[in-house]
Amino acid sequence: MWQAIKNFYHRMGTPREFYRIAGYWIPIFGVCFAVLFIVGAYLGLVVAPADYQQGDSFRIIYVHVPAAWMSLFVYVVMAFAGAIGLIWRMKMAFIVMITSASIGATFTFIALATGSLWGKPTWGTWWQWEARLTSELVLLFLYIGIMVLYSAFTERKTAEKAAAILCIVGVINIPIIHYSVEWWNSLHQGSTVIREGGPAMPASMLTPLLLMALSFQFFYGWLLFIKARTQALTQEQGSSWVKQIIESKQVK
Amino acid sequence: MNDFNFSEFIAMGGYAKYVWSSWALTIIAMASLVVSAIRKRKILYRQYHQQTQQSAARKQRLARQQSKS
Amino acid sequence: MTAKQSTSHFSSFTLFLRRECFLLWNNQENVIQPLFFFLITISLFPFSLGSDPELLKIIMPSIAWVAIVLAIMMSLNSLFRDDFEDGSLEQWLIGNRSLALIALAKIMVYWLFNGVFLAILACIVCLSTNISFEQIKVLFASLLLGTISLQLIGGIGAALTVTIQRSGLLIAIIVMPLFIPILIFGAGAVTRSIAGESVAGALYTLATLAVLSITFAPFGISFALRNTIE
Amino acid sequence: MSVKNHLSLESIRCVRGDNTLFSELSIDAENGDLLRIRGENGSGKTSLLRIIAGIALADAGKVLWNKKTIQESDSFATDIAYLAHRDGIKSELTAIENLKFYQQLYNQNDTEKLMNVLDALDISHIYPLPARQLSFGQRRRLGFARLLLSSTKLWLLDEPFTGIDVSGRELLEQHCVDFLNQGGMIVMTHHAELEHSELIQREQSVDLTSLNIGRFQSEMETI
Repeated sequence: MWQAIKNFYHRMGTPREFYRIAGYWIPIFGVCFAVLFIVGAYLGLVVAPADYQQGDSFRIIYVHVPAAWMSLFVYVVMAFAGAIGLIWRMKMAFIVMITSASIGATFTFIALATGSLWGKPTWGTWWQWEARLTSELVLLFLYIGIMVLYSAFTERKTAEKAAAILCIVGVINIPIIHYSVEWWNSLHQGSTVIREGGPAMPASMLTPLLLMALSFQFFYGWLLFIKARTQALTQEQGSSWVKQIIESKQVK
Repeated sequence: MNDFNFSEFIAMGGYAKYVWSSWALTIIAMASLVVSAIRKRKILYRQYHQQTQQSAARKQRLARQQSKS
Repeated sequence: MTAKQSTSHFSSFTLFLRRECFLLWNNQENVIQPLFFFLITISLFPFSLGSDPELLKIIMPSIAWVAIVLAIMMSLNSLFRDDFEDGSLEQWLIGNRSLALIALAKIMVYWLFNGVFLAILACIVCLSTNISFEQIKVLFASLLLGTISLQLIGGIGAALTVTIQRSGLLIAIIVMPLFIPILIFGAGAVTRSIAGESVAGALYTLATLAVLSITFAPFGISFALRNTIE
Repeated sequence: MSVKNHLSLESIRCVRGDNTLFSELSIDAENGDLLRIRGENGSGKTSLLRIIAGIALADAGKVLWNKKTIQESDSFATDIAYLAHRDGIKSELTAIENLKFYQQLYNQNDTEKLMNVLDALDISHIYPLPARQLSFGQRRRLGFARLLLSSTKLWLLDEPFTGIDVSGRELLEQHCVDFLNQGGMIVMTHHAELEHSELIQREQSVDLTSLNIGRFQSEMETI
């Protein structure tokens, strides 16, 4: 069993193998994302009962919470990919890390924007220095830091290593940041805990949330494989398998 | 879904602005990611195509020079 | 590490400490610039907030904290820059002598000249708002502890960007999210002391952050240096 | 210097950006060898030196020092000295302080040896001056003095003679030859021929430009 994982792991490491395996999974992820998104959206927007307190405005949760969850998930995936890249010097790991940076940053932006859009009806202000939203803002700065650092280097290989190191330092700091923001929040306005998608939600409200979260996961997988394949091709332009693939694609 | 009526659905209990704008924003952001990914692919193919043409042209020029000299 | 090697590690640590003090003593603009930057930023606020002593009494210490974070962010650029430019950083990379110890020595000296002086200056400036001596003590303690982690975590940012020209702003962007917990607990300790509540919690957390950065940041710095100097 | 030292490079490959500078480079060197690396600018001479010094990491292949890779062998760090374009001289410190610092780094500290090294390179008149006021040639000799001070077995010299006057070159070359004859090893990147090449035991040279594989032909498959 361990041997199977190891050689799968090594096979995924080489760009050519990754290209082939990714090619197999892209349509599958794409279809799963589309189906789950449509079903989740339908259930969330139409079927789920309105919240007794917030009325229909709570339906923003079906976009806000999955995006916030994905922004953290993508950052952790980047940190792991960076660590693998640094330790085993695996090109594909760095490619996965760098290509998911823009996806993660977009998810953070979505979480922030929908958070403030949701804040207007419930708290009356566009921006509320609430613990979760503030940590989301800091996470956005972490993403920006990585992307700016990566683009500052001329030599791609050093840029990847520097970005990986910053990503690992960042992921170690995320719990510290979260804890300090919670403490800071309780310091200034006491706890204005708003009931968000906690377990107290009835099933009819919770299932769309899980479906949407899953659909965002598939979206991330789908888009990551597409972008990583393109990046792999651009980086491996010298080798023959890239010529072969591009020629065969152009004929199509 | 018997009592579904369209206009009420759009009104979203008075919060139409917020709900629809946040959903629209999410979809637009995700779509922009997909578009940029596909655009990058196109650039790669076009760039590759140009390079192969250039190197082919250069080879012909060299061949012609050799045949002349 | 064999005994001989460990003594040589420690001796090279003290050697670097002395050398770094000597070097900083020679080109003092690395020390003076952050102090002036701090003075400038902190003296701008009364002009914008008005001179009402009650308001300044409450706000000045927290502004001092922000000004110090900015001053340190600005001073990080020159931390490894001169050693990289004249090639001595490469000489240290060659030996497998522990780069972490060298980085720790360097940053301890920078902290001694930058961090402590900034903290003293901040206390003097905050005296102008005649807050009680008790609060000055809390401010001084939080600044001392805070600047340790600021310098060390900032050192990682400096190490990552040592090969990039004009990387002043770039370092600020990179380290800003990492500085937020330190700023929160530092300024938090000060605001709680002004409000009269107990500051032990915040100061203890600052101390833990300082200890954490002393133990882990130097290895981060040496790993970053080894990987970005190619 | 009876100890036999052995430096070997196994199929080193160096890529910068998308351009493969050189690959499948394998060389062996023994005591007393002078290995000269030639090639035009940008053909990767300095990168190869930095790979041997262990500062940079080769894209493929290994560097072995006495049969152990340089990362594993603990003696490698104290056996080599690297003189780069940037000579590692602090301009605020005086010449003596610079050298004293490096001496203490190699944990020796007899100033007597330091003085006669300066005499040997006839830069003893400059020792009180801060390095800032030294000319380029003087700084190069100061860098060279650092090599002579350290009891190393392998010298990695990056264009050691550029910017040095004729008499200076003569002197430095003589020191290189003495070092080689005492069983040292030198890897040097340098354009012009050496005057004293007849005295050198074994001289190999590698021309990187011939190994330079352009952008599209590299067939290597790396993880």
